[in-house]
Amino acid sequence: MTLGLTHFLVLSTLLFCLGLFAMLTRRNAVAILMGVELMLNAANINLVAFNKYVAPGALNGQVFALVVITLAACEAGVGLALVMSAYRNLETVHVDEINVMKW
Amino acid sequence: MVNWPLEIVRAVLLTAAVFTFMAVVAAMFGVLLERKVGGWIQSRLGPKHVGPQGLLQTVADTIKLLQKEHIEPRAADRAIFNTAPLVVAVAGLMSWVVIPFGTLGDRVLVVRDLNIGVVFFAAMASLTVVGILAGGFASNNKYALLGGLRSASQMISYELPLAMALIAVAMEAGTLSTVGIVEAQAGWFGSFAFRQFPAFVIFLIAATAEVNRVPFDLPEAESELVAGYFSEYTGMRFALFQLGEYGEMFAMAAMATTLFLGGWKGPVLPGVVWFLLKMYLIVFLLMWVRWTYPRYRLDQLLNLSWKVLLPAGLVWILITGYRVTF
Amino acid sequence: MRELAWLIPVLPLVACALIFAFGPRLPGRGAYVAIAGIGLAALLSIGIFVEGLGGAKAHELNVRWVPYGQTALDLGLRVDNLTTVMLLVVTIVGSMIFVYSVGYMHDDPRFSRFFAYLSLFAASMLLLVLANNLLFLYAGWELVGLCSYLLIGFYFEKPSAARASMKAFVTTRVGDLFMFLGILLVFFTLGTFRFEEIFAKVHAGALEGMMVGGLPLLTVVAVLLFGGAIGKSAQVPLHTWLPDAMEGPTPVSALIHAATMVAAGVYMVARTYLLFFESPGHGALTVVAWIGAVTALMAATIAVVQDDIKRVLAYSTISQLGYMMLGLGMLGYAAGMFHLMTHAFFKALLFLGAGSVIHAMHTNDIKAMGGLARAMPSTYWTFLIGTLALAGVPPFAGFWSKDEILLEAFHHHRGLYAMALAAAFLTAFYMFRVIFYTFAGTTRSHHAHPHESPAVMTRPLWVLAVFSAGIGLVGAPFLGNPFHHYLHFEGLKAPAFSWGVALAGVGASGAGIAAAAAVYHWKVVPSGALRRAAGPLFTLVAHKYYFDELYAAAVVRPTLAVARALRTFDVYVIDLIVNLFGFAGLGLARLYRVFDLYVVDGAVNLLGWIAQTAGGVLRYVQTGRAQNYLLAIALGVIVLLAAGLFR
Amino acid sequence: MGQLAAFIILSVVTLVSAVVVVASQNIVRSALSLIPTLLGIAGVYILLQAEYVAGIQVLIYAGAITVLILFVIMLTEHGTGARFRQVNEQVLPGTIAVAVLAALLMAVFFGTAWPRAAGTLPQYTATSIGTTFLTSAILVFIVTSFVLLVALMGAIVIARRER
Repeated sequence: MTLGLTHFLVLSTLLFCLGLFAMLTRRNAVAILMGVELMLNAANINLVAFNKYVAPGALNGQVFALVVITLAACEAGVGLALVMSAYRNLETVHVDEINVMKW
Repeated sequence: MVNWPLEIVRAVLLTAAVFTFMAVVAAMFGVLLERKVGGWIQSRLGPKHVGPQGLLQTVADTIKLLQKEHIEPRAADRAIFNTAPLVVAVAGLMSWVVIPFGTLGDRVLVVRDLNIGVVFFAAMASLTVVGILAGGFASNNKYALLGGLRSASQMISYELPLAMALIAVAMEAGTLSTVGIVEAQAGWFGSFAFRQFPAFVIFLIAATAEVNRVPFDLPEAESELVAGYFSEYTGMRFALFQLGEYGEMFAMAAMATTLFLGGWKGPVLPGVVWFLLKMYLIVFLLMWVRWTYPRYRLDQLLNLSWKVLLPAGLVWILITGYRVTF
Repeated sequence: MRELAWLIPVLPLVACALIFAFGPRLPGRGAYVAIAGIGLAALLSIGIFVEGLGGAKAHELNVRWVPYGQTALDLGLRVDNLTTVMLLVVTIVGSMIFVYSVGYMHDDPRFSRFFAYLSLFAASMLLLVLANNLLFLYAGWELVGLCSYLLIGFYFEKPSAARASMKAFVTTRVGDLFMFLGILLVFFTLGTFRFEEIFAKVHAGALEGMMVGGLPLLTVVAVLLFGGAIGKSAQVPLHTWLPDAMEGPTPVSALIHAATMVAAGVYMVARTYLLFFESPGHGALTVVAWIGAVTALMAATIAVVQDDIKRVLAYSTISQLGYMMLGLGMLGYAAGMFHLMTHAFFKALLFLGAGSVIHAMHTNDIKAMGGLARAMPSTYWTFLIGTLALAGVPPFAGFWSKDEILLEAFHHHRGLYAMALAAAFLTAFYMFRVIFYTFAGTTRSHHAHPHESPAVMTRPLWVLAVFSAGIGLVGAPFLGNPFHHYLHFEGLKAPAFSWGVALAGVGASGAGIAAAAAVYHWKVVPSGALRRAAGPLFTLVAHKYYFDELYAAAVVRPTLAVARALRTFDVYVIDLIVNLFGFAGLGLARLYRVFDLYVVDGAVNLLGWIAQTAGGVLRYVQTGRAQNYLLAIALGVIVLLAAGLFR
Repeated sequence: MGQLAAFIILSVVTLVSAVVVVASQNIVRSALSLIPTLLGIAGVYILLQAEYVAGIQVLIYAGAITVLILFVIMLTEHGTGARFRQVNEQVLPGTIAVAVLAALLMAVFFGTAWPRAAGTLPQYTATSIGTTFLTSAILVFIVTSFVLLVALMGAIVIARRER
């Protein structure tokens, strides 16, 4: 059994679902962000793997993986800034406690 | 196709060799050299009694450290506490993977000539931060935590100018491979220390800050924070931190040599000798600075990075890009 | 300089706007602004007049205003010799009166407003004078009427003043109606308002042979236009408003009811003189002449029995306006205009002098005055000069102009000449009656302490006195009658100067003065005996020929009666119908209200309740927690995937 | 065969530390075990002949983002955060949903015959990636730069202490 596309897809699926699980269940906003990072990485694995196994002629998959990494950095920066701001104003980072706008 | 088992065996062997060299020769000699240089600069003798001219002082210190009890604070997070020094040491030593030492016949003496060598180097340098932060946190000691946070913010800040300098050099050389960069420098004035002088300066400053040395050693400012992030570490783990730090410092010096001073190249003498000469020149420079200058304040330090080095690096990249393209 | 003529009405208008906007905060509480406006206009007028002396051509300025079918209505100004003379009169007399008013109105709480009105009046009068078409002449005409209304009623808290202003407005409106009809007739027959085009077409015989109700159209038009002049210039039978208009402040009387506004009628006749001239057999001119003569004589007789100094002057004004009309009607175009000019100066002078006297005595009754000559020398001397000018004593201004009119009358109609001569005699008589009562003898009022008026009032008097004395010389025959050369109607030649007529006129004046002196100074014949001897004639005159009573009986009362009847109809019939509709609407509305409350509102409330309840239930779905929504999304993805897989 | 072994080792490292990331009550451990996860993924990239992406992965993710996350955790959660309940009431439905989703996705992946275009990956990818970025993906490059700039400013504005 040689290494094939499916291996990577399985890995990325599991990673993605773990990230989704974190997003669904964690209360801490930072933990949710980590879940997002996992999901983004899963997507990146897919991008690079498809690039190699489906369209090796061009490097678009890797290029997009790099773009995703960049955007992940942006997302982490802005997201963590929001977390800091929320913590400063509401003294909690638990998303179910940030509910001042709720009815 | 890469032959994986062979590759793994090679990697293990080479790593062992490099570790041995680093741990035994470079780090120990480095510590000794540091103390001797410090002594000379301060008009005193330095270590003198162990071995001839105190040459065995570091060996004695190492033996002492190995014998010491390993203390683990009760409130510490044990797993992280024990892993953190390893991360620092391993990351510091991993930097050496891409350093070419010299030539042996037609072969270049380098662990792996990665085609992303420069990026790899930067990545490893940035990994050290995690170890320091984890160590500072896991100690469950406010001085350690503050030292860790300071150290991390400083290192993150200085990674950017460092990367700028690396990018400028890679642009001029047209490759990310360290061997390729050395090959791109020919002759005395072909070295990037001349052609990339601003990048050289930025690299040296950023490297000094990156390895937490004076005048950027606030994370371990004894007068404020006891000993910074390794306040709680004892024995061999403390030694590992020191090893990682010295390994990192030497790696920076080696990288400076590779990127800016033409690596192993030089007349008459063999390449390895030239390489070591240049590397120790840089190391001596770093020590000289350490024993001469006072410490920066935190805000001055961050301002220097974000308001001076980073814009300067960006501008220099622009200029380099113009020069390379046109 | 004639291109700048448009500035002349604009300057006082700007002054008016400024005073209305900023009022007492302006320098001199607004007076200086007003004086600056009229003064600059006067300077411009003088410049234009000097240009006219140099023989400058008539100048027209036309600005397209409203396109009207084939033709267009133009905003037009015309500067010709007639205009320049009027401009001079209006602006110079006007500026004197403005200056005088600073002193006269000094303590009035509505000082600034007074000057705003004055400026507005000056602007409208100048617009009237400068208009090059009937439409704008009419606009200025009505604006002047409006200002007259505002100024007569300036002391509107006095019921008599309010009534007088109303009377003036309504009476002149009667004349204006005729004038408006005349203007419309001109426009519908000739298709233009512009004087030049009208004259050209009439001259070419455009209206020749056209008849209206058995009369030649041109005559009808001219008489209709003259109707406006009758109203504005207070000719019989619409003269009754002018004496009442004396309720206004004295400078207003001087400005409006002596010098300028009332002259507008005369000016209008002169402006459209060609229409009168061309009417078959000079029919229209004959009407003008007769009305003028009757007015001159009748007003003069009434003036003799008036005791109120301003009313004497008012009737004198009416009489003199009659003179002007007579002059125009007797083909004395230049004579009429000449008299208009001289009269403006000396009548303004007289009114201002009277104002000075009133200012000092706080009464209008000449019988309560006396001996003021010593107390108020400036007023006395200037008033005397004005009186001599009015009486027609050579060489003062009135003599020259009156003599020309008498000359024209003598040449054209002896009957009218006789009436004019009689009027001249009466004029001298009543004016010297005033002099003797007011200035001669000793004061009859014991609680009055007369004093000379301030310089700001006497200086204009002196300026006007100089004009009154000297202006007549521009029409002196032995100087070659330069006025006649400057202003004359094409095709009319003034009759040669006649020593006989002149001596007759001077004789009539002298006789009047002598008679007045005999009755009121030397008291050869006591005035009471004279009054008794006249008997019913005196009663008739004292009641002003019963004109007011006649109007009251013939017009006012029937109108009021009809109005009352209509009111009754309104209140009991129309209002009843309206109220019925109202009640019907109200009843329907009540019905609708019930429907609204219980059916429409019920439906709306039901919907609202449904929405509220549904929202109340559904809001539990809206947790506000993104993780719940994310789970829902994940489940949705699962469902979609499953649907895709197990299709 | 060696490749497969390497893949399995890397996958195990990645997934095990990812599970720690997701499940650990100690939020600091979560963040720290993100590092092996990311390093493992970097290894997977090397297996996929994407060395440059791998280097960037280590540099940006492991070196920068993780440190940032650690920073924020240390500043906000009073240390490990072990005093707080770290999961909400959705654990059970979340677990079931995620499991079902994973199963369905794998079913999709296994059941799909992926096409394969001609061509080989270039040996030295950094240059090619740079070329791609500056030619066909220039718009993406520019937009990404702007997003980065805006995010930088936004983060500063949001995190700045008022007054």
